[in-house]
Amino acid sequence: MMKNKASIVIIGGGVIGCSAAYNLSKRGLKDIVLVEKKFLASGATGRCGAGIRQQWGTRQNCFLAKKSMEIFENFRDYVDTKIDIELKQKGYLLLAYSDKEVDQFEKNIFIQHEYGIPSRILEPEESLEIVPFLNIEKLKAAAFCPTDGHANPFHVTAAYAEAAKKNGVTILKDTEVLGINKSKGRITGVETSKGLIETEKVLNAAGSWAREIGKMAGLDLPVFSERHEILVTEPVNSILDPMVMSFSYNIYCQQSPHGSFIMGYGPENEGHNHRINSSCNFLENMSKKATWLLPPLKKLRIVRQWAGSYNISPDKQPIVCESEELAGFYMAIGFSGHGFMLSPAIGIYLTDLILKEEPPFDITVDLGRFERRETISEPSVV
Amino acid sequence: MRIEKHPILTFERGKEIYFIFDGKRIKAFEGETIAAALHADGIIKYNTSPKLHRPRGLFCAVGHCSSCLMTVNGVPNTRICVTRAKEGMIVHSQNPRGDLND
Amino acid sequence: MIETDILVVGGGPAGISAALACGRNNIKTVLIEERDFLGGQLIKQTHRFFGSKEERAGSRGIRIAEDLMNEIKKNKNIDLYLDARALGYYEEEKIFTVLQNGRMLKFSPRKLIIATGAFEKSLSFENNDLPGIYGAGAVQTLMNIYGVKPAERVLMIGSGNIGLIVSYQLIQAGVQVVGVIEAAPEIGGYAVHASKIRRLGVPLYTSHTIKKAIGNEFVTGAEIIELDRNWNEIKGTEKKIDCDCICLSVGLSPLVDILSQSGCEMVYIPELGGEVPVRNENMQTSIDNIYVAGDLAGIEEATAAMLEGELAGLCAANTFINDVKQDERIEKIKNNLEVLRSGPKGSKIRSGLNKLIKGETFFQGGRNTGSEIEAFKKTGIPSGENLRSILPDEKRINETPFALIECFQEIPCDPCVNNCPFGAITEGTDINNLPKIDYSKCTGCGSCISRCPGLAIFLINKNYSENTSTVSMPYEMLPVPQKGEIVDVLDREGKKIVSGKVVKVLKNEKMDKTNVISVEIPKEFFNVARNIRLVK
Amino acid sequence: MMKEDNIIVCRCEDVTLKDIRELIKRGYTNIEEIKRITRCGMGPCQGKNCGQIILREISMITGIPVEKLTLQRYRPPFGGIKFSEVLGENNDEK
Repeated sequence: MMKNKASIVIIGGGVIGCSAAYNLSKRGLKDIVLVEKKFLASGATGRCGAGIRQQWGTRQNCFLAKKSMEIFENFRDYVDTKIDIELKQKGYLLLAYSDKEVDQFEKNIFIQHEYGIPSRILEPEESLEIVPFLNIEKLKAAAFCPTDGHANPFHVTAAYAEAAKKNGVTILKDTEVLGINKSKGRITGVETSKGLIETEKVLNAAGSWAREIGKMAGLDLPVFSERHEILVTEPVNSILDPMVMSFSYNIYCQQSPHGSFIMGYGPENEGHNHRINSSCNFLENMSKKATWLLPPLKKLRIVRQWAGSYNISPDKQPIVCESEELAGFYMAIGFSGHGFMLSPAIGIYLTDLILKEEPPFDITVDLGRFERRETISEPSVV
Repeated sequence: MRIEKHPILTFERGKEIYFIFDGKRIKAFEGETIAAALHADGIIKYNTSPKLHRPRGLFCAVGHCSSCLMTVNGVPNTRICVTRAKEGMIVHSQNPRGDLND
Repeated sequence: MIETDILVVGGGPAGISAALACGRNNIKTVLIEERDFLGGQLIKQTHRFFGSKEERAGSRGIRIAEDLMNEIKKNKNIDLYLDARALGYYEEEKIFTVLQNGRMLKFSPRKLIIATGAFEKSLSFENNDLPGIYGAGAVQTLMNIYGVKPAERVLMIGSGNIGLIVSYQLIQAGVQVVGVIEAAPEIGGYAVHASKIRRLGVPLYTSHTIKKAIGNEFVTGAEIIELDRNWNEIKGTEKKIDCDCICLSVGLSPLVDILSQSGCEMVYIPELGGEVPVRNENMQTSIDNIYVAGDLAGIEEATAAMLEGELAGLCAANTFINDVKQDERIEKIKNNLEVLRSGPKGSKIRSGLNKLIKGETFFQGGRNTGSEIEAFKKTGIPSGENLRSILPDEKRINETPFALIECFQEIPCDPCVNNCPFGAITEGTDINNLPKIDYSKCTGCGSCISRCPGLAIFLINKNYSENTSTVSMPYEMLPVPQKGEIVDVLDREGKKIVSGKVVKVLKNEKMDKTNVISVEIPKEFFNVARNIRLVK
Repeated sequence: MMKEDNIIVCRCEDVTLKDIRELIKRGYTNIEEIKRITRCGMGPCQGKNCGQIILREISMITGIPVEKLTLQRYRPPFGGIKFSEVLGENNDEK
């Protein structure tokens, strides 16, 4: 049965939408409807590299990441689920190739320690204790946080969604949003491919399609979509514990608990569009990068490559707020590739925002920051 | 279990060679796949499956499924149904996944 | 980067035909094949082909493969890459990647013809992953390519043409086939193929399915169960069969990985085997520069694959050449394909193609299966009524030797017509018609026996002596009996009826290993004796 | 009753018929969802063995005809390729 009335319509069945749905329902909000064009985690969530990192360079990100990791660590109790999210905490090893980068890592670690993130600087030789086959040529130093890690994005999303359903949330899959109805400056409903849902509140958690959803409400949201490619190898018995990552060499690579290596890098000159096809160029470049950094991988077979779409904001930091132009229009967009790892904390923050309660934490994630020129400058992103 | 005489076909077998499977010396003819040689020797259980530990053997024989993956000369996850046997090859069944040793 | 006009992926019958069509027209063509030999499934096909003379009916698949391979190798326009596996097509960059000899090759083709064939469907039953459970293709690979017996006692699941043919091949390889299981109430493949294995004593269980494989480390047996009309298991009909191999032959699915990945529009059509690319009558997909041919465009026989391959090749090449002759040839191929698919056994493919090309959800035209006879379809053994319908009159029977064609199912096939030196066999204008013998012209020469792909023709000499007749029959087993040898004579179910003496063994090169054995038996058995077994 | 946990749908990832049926009953009725949760189709065969069986199961439980369901998208590189092979460094066992 189509539900035709809702207290809020959440647009997008990715990890952000599902986390919001779960948190809102947990706090007692009734008649929540989540609409998803395809199926849960079919967009960026299901295509991401699945890493969870706490080693950030801004207080805000350190806080959100630490908070999120705490939730991931206690996910079964927190979300009341039987689903195993396959959390693996074997650390992130961040590689520095210049003195400037080393300086930055040291500054970052200072901030990270304020939040109880157990990161530390390693000499190149020390990093061999963590990854014995790492190529340390040109390496100046590394930063390591042993509690960073990996979780399964499909399982996390499914756990949120199933718990939300148990709390009474209606999840409509294969349902496309066609328009957002307004009257006298207020939202009145959401037109979907399965009919109209009357509501006064909308949460735009549409990921790659956030800008298009904004347009339906007459808003010009400053986000765009960009293809990021990724590949995965055949599984082998575990040899690589941490996520190995370099900002300047532009690569990330991790072995999942299942045994396969997942890796990618930030693209250049991609343009703003919704392309998610794979390229031969990526396959070749990735192979060069990965085997230079981790030489034993040469013998390993790549079994699949795919791409996802980052939703990128001007400062590559999330936009989580209510629109100032249109009351009742909430957004959790522009995660710029970090939505999965931040989803637990963002779900909580959104809940307070939507329930009009005091924000649970003091962060600058509103849309107004760009006009106020208070953009967040996070130094540590791929 | 090699077919010596066939009413329609003639089998032109290559040179007799030997490889090692899990410590056992196996006869093969040049041009034969590892799987065919193991079969001729009566070895039909290849592996134990990674999660449920079920016995597995040959299945598709055309390199499409994952039933026959073995470590061949140190390279894990090699499909022995399409990999030709070579003199002196070292073949190992995998448990649970292959090892990527340097 | 390797530039080429046409890149053909897959060196089976469809791909080879496509490459030849292009190469013959002086178009630069690359043919890539995953194995180190060409021919695809033809390589495993030791039986003779059905179809018409033009498509080389009556020849064994392996011989057709040899000829095609030679032509490919001689054609200077065709660059052949063996041991070359397709990795993917990057549409945006127009790069096709291939793995050969441990290197990734990059091709930049103007047109692609994908002819990757099919893969075998699997089946859900208990312990369906035990060692000893093999796809029919695997069994064929082991025994026909490497000459290795897959097992000693095989239970075949599925009675489509592949299941029946592989059962026959297993017996040729010296393996016992303990039964053929078919879930449907009737045989899936050509009845003549079923008759062949029935004569060899193989039990056929229609309306049965496999419930489980028995064994701890490998297969030691199987439990089968009967199905009712609604395909539900009938409790209490479980039956254990001892075997050391369960061979799955439950159908093929188009191997569409490259097409799916490239972004070709796909559609699921059960009659064609599953997901197939949307295409037009010229084999062109929704991506303009990608053409398809063969099993991946819908599961069919090798003859159709060869025709489709040539069609795809010519249509893709038509963008480089503008020769009216090619248009004529294209029309001719389309017509040949239509004829091939027009019989009762082609109804499935016709229905599938109508859905695919015309978007029709039902199909009209073509003949129905009304002329087939029930018992025969269930058992593979002709009924009394079947046999009466083909026997000449009493007078003719007693005059001179005569041929008897035990062919009761309309399939596209005509070698018997083309191999009768006296023009005694006709089938009218439609290749699907049943052959008819004009007994006033039949001299009993027996030329037709070894050319029938169904091994369904026998020669009867009723009055060989006062008390005996001879029956001459095709024989493709080892060892071949000697003249004068006493053998067991078997009926159409493979049961011994009497002992008989071999009076003639005919074998020559033209017969390509289908020997004709004449055996002397008491007169009463002239219409019963249909096989022999050597006495050990 | 069939022992569904003894029926292997996906050899690559050891997924049983029981696993698949439970997921479909929990509302995961798209083959892409089932792929992501169970890894069916993520193994070396990319769903060649399991795909049609899963479609049939979805169809049986949901009543949606198989023709209306879609199979998962295949992804390159098919059959796998070693990094060294992509790079053209032939240091193979061959």
